[in-house]
Amino acid sequence: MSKVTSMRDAVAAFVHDGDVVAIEGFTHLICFAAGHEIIRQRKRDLTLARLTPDLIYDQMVAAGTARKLVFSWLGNPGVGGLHAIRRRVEDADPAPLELEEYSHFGMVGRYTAGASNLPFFPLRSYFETDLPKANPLIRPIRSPFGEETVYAVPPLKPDVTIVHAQRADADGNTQMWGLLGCQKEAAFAADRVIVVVEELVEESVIRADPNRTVFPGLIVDAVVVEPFGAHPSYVQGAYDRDNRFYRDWDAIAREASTTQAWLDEWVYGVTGRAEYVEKLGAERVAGLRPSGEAPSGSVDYGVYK
Amino acid sequence: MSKVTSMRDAVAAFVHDGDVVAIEGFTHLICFAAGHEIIRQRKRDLTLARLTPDLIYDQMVAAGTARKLVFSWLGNPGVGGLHAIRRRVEDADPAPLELEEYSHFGMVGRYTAGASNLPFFPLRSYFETDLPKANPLIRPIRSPFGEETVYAVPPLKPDVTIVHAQRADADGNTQMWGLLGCQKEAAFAADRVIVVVEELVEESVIRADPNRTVFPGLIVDAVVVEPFGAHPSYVQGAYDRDNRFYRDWDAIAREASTTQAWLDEWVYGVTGRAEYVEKLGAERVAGLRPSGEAPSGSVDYGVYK
Amino acid sequence: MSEPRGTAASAAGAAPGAAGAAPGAVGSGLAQGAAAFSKSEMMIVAAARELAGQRVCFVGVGLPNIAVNLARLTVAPELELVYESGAYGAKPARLPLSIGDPTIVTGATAVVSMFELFSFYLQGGLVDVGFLGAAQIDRFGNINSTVIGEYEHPKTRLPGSGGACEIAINARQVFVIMRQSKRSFVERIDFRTSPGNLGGAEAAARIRREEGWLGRGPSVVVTDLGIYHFDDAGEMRLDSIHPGATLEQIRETIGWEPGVAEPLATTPAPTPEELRLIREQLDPEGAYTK
Amino acid sequence: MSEPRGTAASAAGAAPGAAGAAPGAVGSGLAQGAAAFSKSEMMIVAAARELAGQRVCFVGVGLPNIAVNLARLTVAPELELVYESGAYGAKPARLPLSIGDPTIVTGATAVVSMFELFSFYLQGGLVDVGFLGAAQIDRFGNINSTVIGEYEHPKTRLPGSGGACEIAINARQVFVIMRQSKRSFVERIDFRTSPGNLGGAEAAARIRREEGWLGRGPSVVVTDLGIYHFDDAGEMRLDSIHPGATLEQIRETIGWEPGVAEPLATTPAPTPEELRLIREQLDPEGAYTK
Repeated sequence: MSKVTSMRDAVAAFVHDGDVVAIEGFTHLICFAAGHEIIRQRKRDLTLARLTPDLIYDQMVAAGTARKLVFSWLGNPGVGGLHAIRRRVEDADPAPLELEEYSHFGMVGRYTAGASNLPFFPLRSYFETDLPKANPLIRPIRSPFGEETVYAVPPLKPDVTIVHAQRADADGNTQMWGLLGCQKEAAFAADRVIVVVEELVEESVIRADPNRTVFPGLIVDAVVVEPFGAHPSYVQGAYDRDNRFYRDWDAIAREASTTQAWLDEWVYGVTGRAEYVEKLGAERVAGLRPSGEAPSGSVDYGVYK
Repeated sequence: MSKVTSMRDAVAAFVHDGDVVAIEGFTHLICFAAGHEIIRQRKRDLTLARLTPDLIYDQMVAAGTARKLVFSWLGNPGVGGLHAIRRRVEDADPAPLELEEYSHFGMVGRYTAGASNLPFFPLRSYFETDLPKANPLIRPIRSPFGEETVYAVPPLKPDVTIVHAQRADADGNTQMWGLLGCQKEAAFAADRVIVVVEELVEESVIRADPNRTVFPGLIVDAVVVEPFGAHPSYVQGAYDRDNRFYRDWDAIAREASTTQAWLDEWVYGVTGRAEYVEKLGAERVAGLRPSGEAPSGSVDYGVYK
Repeated sequence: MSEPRGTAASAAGAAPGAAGAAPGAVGSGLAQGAAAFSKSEMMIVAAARELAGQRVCFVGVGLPNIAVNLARLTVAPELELVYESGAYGAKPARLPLSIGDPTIVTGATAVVSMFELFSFYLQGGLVDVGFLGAAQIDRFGNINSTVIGEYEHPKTRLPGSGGACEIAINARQVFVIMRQSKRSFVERIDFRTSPGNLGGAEAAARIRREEGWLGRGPSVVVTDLGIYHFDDAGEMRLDSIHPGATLEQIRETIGWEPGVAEPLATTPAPTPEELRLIREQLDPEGAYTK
Repeated sequence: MSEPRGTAASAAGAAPGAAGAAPGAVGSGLAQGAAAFSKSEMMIVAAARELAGQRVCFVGVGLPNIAVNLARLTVAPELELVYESGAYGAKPARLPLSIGDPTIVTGATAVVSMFELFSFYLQGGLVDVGFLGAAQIDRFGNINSTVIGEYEHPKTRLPGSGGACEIAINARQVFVIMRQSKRSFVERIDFRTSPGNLGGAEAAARIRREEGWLGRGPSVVVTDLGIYHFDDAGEMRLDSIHPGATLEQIRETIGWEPGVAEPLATTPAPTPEELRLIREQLDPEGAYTK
């Protein structure tokens, strides 16, 4: 049963106003295409969860889709701050933005607890810091063995998790390589999952290397085929991170007006990712391709009859 | 720096009387070769940890190496009981054997806590069963969020974990495919790690597919190259499970005398795995090869300069 | 059967002959127009039919394995097989002796660590049906696969939980397959390895709810003589008797007076197609069915 | 530097220019026979040298990244780079802007999920050195990378912990790299994101022991002016001053009266080989070092 659909239909069907939405991917495989479609469909009152809100949430916040962020590191990696988010946090401009803050491992633990149906996840972090004061959902827990106390974080179960990957089959069996972040945990934790891929493959490609599968179609609601859908983030083996855009965004986002102009041109002004890529231009796209191939090599699973 | 050594030297250097030893592998990749060398070196008072003690621990218990088992399922899968172990448990013949018993997930959680330096691991199991009464190390733990109580198991940190794998490089960077069991967790949890491989490969083979690496050489103390070292267990892509031996063992192990005779012939009577394989015979070995190849296919990581 | 532990057809693996008919115990069932079939074949067919409409099944070795594969070929073509060894969406080319056979890996949809399998698939609530066998079961479907006798001084040391304990708690429902005998269908089990309906349906439902279990507990027990579901009190009730079996046989092999549905159905005998699939495709050597 | 948040050269990533010298702040250091070098180059070299003998290093982006790569080429050839994004044994072919660049993956020894990285590598105690930067640091090496001002009503919202909090607790030791200024080297930090020596060495050692932390805390702070280690009371002590820097500059850019070692060493200037590696091999475009 094919779950292949368009980005427009996937977002319309599975992302609702007020949802907790996780578009995960630690620098790698961040699905900007889905974020832009959420902006175009003018979803509202979302709680956006991500370890590193990154440019995609700065854009979604600037577009007014979000009322709250759940996160662990708020910045433009290697460049600076996220200005649209900072305007709302520091100056309530144009409205306040609620923050719920953990550390990286705390967020990973939250997804893990959500995926595992556990009421909490324990970790050795937060000792002697101000984080538990800032967030009362970071709580001490006593070990039942000995006297030790560690900290616990509560499960995070997104209403919808959106994952970008190198490939999936029509049922949503998904494979990725390179940095895996916490997409697996975020997907298993979610009520609904949208997978966006560079390439739709036959089921036989997935079954040829079952150890490469990150999660099964069982938990997937929609498969969207959208090449270059992670730009300006990147896809290992397919295209590079567009660091130029990450640097450019710093200037774009410093003012509300330039931010809105950018959204008008690059999000509202295009119908979808295909048009975005066309607008980006063949030269820019070509410049982001890897300079060569680095094949993994093949291993043998053997036939056992 | 090469860690490649012989099985004899690896066991002599890294397995000590009184150690907690984990030879892991869930039906797949069980390192019988290492178990036999431990028997030959007449190690004593070991605590043997494994989810499924399987034939290898039945043999090691019969040979008098162990004083205790830590486990979750005690049997010869698909065949019946482990008779040498049962003689010691039911009849203290020739001596009692201490048992510390969990469920599969409990054992996996114990290794995970050990690998993660956590004082406990929480899981939704054991409710309304007699297991926490039988093992006081299975304890309830209250969630700091809401009223829920789940169960916790304590960390398991073997003195030495022995893992069989398809391949590693000389530094011990290890890759495997097929069923992964909980070898990763058991290895990270251990103080010392011995890796036994079918094939020693160049570092470049490992680095070509970094997502396939199960654990790094950083935690490995010795690399032993011992093809067919998992027999009668199996290695995905290399050889099949020798179900005939699993069935044969049921008769062999029913009496102490036949068990000892088998150990004399197949363990004490050979110098190591190479001789064991020779004794097994080319025909038997050939009969266990897969009937064909099932290649994973190659993926591209891309060159980024 | 020679050893009680042999009856543990749990998902953790069990003797293929054990949960099936003892050697020589060829079924006498003979429905209209149907070929002769063994008691094991009847059990397999009955269990397979119960899987109609199910999606994700946690497979034990032995009879559950063949029943599940028969279901895939008949009433449940969409059924996904999960092996606790870590294979998901397995399409075994042969019936494996153990649940960790290489044939369940090659061509599977996903192969994952046991941490992931137990955490995300089972505890995460993705498993619709878990199969359990046992050495002992009581009227409420509570199961013992640990010891006969006292725990500290066992008369017979059985395999233990394996994954059975967490399957009973986290699989959405549990199917039990085991042969009836006074030694195994008992008034009081010696050790509770896997919780069923505890002391009764009402308390069990409350405890499962309060403690946040995802599983609703046992829903069917398929034996060599009949099919039981659970009544409103949480007790096993004989709903269907296999062709050739009698109520007298049922009562002789059960340690309490079982409830019997009125009217009591007769299990439809295996169809020629079901028998053909078992004998020619799934188990041509008859390892599970003789 | 224009924004306090820019000083957070944490492992979670930071502005490359921020933890380095401000534009135009070219160092005046000139040792015997050595070429001129910038303050950033001196910081990088000093940090790299501190890595001698270390094995596993958790790499932050920016100055830590270049320092660690310089160490691999000079004093610590066996150094393994761990990126919190999940790459272990990375051999980046270029200096990445972010810590999640594809160049750290291709050719790495292992690429693992963040769960595994944080659980087994960091919390499991395999990381010898973690690098942290910060917006604010106090004399005991406690670090703020969360907010300037009140948490609920921040004057400046900084990135937050990222992995810094768990690095400070679980890495065996912590190296800090940051430029000195009265705004960043403060008597009292506004928010404690990452614990250092808390209120002093004795209490910190007791708490770390009692709570089972694997990390011993901060061991060195490398700035644009000098190198600090921690004295018996757990306070930063200036052990070495960079060539060209003065004690007056040190005191003008630090919010308390710092301890100074006697005798105070002068940091050996970058060698021509160190400068060549930085300028020709590691950062030919001068992104981190201008």
